[in-house]
Amino acid sequence: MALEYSDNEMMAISAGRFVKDGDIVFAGTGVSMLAATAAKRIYAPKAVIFFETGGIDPSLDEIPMAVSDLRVMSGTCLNSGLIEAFSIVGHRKLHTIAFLGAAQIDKYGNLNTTSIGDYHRPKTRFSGSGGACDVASFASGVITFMQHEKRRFVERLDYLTSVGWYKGGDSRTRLGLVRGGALAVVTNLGVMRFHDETKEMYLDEYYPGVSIEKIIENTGFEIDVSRAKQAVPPTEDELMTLRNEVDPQRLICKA
Amino acid sequence: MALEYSDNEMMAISAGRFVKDGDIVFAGTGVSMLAATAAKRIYAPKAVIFFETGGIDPSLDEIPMAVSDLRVMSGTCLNSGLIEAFSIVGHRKLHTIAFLGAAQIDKYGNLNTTSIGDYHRPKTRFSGSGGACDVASFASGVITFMQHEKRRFVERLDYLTSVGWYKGGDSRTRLGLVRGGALAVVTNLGVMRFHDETKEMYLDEYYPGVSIEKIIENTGFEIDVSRAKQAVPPTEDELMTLRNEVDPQRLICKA
Amino acid sequence: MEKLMTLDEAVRKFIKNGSQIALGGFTVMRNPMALAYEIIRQGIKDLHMVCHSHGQALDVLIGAGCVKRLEIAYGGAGRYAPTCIRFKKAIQQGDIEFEDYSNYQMSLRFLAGSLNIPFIPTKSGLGSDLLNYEGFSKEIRTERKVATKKFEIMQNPFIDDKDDVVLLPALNPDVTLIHAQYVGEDGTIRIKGLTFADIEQAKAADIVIVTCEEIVPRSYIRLDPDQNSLPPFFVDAIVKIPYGAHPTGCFAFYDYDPKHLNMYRVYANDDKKFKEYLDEWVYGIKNHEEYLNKVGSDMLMKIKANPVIGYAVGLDRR
Amino acid sequence: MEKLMTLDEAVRKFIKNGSQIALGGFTVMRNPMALAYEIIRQGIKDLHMVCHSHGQALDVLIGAGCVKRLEIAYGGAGRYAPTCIRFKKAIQQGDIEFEDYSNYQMSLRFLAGSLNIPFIPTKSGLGSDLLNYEGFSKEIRTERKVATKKFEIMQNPFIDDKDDVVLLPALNPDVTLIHAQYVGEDGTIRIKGLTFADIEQAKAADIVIVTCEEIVPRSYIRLDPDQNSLPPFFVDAIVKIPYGAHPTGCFAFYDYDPKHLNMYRVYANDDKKFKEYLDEWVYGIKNHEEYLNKVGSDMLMKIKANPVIGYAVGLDRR
Repeated sequence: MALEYSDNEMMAISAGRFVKDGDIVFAGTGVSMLAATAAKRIYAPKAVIFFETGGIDPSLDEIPMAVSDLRVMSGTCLNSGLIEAFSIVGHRKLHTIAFLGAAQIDKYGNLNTTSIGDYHRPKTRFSGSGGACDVASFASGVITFMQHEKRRFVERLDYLTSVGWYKGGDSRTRLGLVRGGALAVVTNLGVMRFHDETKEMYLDEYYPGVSIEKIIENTGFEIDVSRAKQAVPPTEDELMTLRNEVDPQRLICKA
Repeated sequence: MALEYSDNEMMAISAGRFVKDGDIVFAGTGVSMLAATAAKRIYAPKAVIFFETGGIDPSLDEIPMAVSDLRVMSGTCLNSGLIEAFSIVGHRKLHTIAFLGAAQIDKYGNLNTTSIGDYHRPKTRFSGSGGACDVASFASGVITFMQHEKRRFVERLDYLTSVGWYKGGDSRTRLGLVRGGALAVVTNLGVMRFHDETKEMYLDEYYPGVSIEKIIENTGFEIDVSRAKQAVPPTEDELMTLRNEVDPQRLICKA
Repeated sequence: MEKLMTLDEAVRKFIKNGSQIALGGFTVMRNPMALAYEIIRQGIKDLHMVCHSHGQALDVLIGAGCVKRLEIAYGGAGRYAPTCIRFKKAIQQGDIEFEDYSNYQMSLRFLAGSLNIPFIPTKSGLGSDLLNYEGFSKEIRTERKVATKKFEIMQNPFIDDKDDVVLLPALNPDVTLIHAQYVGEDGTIRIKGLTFADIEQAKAADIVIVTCEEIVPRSYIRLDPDQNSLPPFFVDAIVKIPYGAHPTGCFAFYDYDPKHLNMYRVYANDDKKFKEYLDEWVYGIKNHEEYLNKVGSDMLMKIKANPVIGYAVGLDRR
Repeated sequence: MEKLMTLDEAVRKFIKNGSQIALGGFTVMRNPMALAYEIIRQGIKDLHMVCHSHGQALDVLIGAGCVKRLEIAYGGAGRYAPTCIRFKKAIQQGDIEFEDYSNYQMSLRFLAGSLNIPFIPTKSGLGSDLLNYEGFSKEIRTERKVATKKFEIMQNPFIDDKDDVVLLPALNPDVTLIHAQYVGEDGTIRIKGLTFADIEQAKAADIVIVTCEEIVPRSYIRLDPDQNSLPPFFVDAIVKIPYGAHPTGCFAFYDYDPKHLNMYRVYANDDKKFKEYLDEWVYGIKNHEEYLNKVGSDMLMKIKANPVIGYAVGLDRR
């Protein structure tokens, strides 16, 4: 009988499966940290996890609660700083995968982490870009974690903090961003990807127990579901690694 | 009875006397190394000697033979690199004095360390700018060491590697170089300085045993000697410090 | 060491109403907290903060009403406050003037300031609203230490094809505040663990104030100068104040204090309770010994870092 | 460690006729000499060298006819050759294409390359002939890896008054050659003493080859990662070759070899003798053990650095 698992666990494992051996993985806080660590421990042992703060390949015996956590500086191959970290994200000889979170996303995978409402006097203010805009500009691919809600999957962002496929088609390249773009969106309901040509979001996988209709209802724009398939649930091995090795204190797994 | 001393010793001491306590002193190779170290040991104990290679405030128990010598990295407060070093030279909160050498100099203290003859197919090629052009652009003041010869003190440089007072007057500032300029020229015959307004070179001091006429003869442009006075010869204390502490192996003092 | 002074002296001497301030550290790490508290106690107003990703120190300063103007990439304290609470309220209420940049953009602006160049190019932000919205008004842009433009887009002059490049204006703050692990008796600074943008911020500033955990002999700090972070001549004031970054962490010395950060979140969420927090933890504190007593030896032991591993192994961080 | 290979393999795999090469080290320090000798032995031609201040490795490569094109700030070997001799001859005889920059300019160009930005501004060089003469012809400027312009002067867009700024094109060499003291078994690089522009040069390059004195356990190199210089993923080939920088120095391992540098000067000054030098010290050398035997244990002991002080105390350096 399959084990029970939390949303965060399903999301971490769905995202982790995108990481290839040898990838350089840029991790943020929360689920993103879980996913990056899980990826390295389960699928891609030669992947290197690093943080915008400058910590490269830490031992991660305990899960960090912030990208500046002391745990991102322990057992690393190098402790540097922000400028070093961002120049790694964009380095042409590295294949870099970035995990980001956002408050809003549009159908081209553009992200808002700045504010809702008028920019100068917002209804809700968020943390701001941090390194998200930079990473979205430079990484080989971005995987975004979202709570799947209509108010978050929107036709038009209140503020475009981080560029995904911009206005679709080749508009991202025409901006002068030579590589990268939105690779996938991993939510509490499923996994979305982007059409090769139009760069529009489509449903790739829905989680066991989630209906396609529920995803359509919770998406604020029209989404192609014609290619949707059910996701493979986390295996016992994956879950055990996640719980025993990645987040033994269950700080993030639980949610 | 006064001690005998070499040209290099007289030059090192003449130049060293310009350094004030707290100055940050940029030293090159040769006499410049001798002068900087002498200045710190004799006149300005709180001066900090540093090198374009990034070595800051080394112990200098032995005199370096190159700015990349291992001796510029030993006992320092910081070992960094070229970019760090050049950003120190130009830092607005620091008073930086630079010692340079050159193959040619003009009456405005502009320097040539690149070549003689046609630039593309020179009669004589020298080492090139190295950090000289940068230091001349950024330091609070430059002191240049020269062999005093007519072919070196020229009306027109074959190549202007490092800007002194440029074309005189306020032409240096108008280039966009906000501070600095040529402070003095120290040769084997005497010490030259620059007129406050016109920025033309004048003879400030001639060494004991050197005639003003000899200096005029060996200068390839007209030089104002109306304010010239005889230099104070090195004291026994100065010479002893130079020989026993600065250059105990007599690697540079001797010449 | 003539630059050694008390917290009170350092702040009084170098920070004025209206000063432009950069903070060392990052979200919950090595924030110059003791300096932030002293700024609040001295009633300094109208600060212009220039920040990449900041958390605790920035939020307390904003909450205490010291900040008028803010350039920032990120206001958050990790999982303890994904968006800093007083920062969020201040912007939503229109209490402060603010301008958004990204982390790399802000770091590059400090780098440009440290290199003494007027601007620096990047491709980061092309297509984003960071380059569509200006937070500062035209009036603000005429003021001291405010860039005349948020950015400039230009064509790369080294290639013929269309190639847009963003130029970012350099930052040269009046004062940079850093908390470091070690200062040598010669004034040399050594930061352990990640340095974030501390080095660039320090070199870009007119004045640098460093608080530290320990002052160590010259012979120690100069034995391996490859490890050092800043030469003495960039530093204007040094204050020894152990646990000067609490409740944020300090690598190899102490972890962040989860209990305090959780408590802070609760207090910061309520205007009245936030005043109580300031009274209790800032205004009511006579000296640093009293502050550490309030934290309690029990918690100081819990957050004490394993000096080899660098953090407090097994600390309850919920 | 899969990147570990022999000198022969590393050069054969990554360096081609016409490659653009950056050298680590500076004049007489940490020159990648073993790599330079191997390049000569493999008969590689038409190299495009991009250098700040270089000495021994550059001069040998030029003398052996491997270099077609050179961008450089300084060619010298301290007091042993204030101007590098084969470099001087090659320029005076019109044997190589060359372009002059300053040290800061070249370092900034590598920095720009490492930051992945197309150019970087500076004020250095305003008024100098570095900005009046171009060494490269228009034809050369159309070639691969050559900047389309030596520089561009623009008005600072952030102020209204006239304010000229020099834009320098980024450098991204095909290969950067570094000699380091330590490489961890995980591939992490640690350089001791000054790093010059090695880090920027490595990060700017497509390929990085590192020779090293010692390979050390992962547990050692990761105990204090603040001291490390480059993460493994920037490095493509690692070769263990003790004394791989001889006759230049390597901080904390060995001093420069004054006898060899003086001997080199004499040989380099005479075309025929220089051929003898190459035959004896490069072409005729079967392996590195033979090279070290030629240097002699007597000299190896003399130049051995005091590991605490970093250099060979009292070495006769005349």
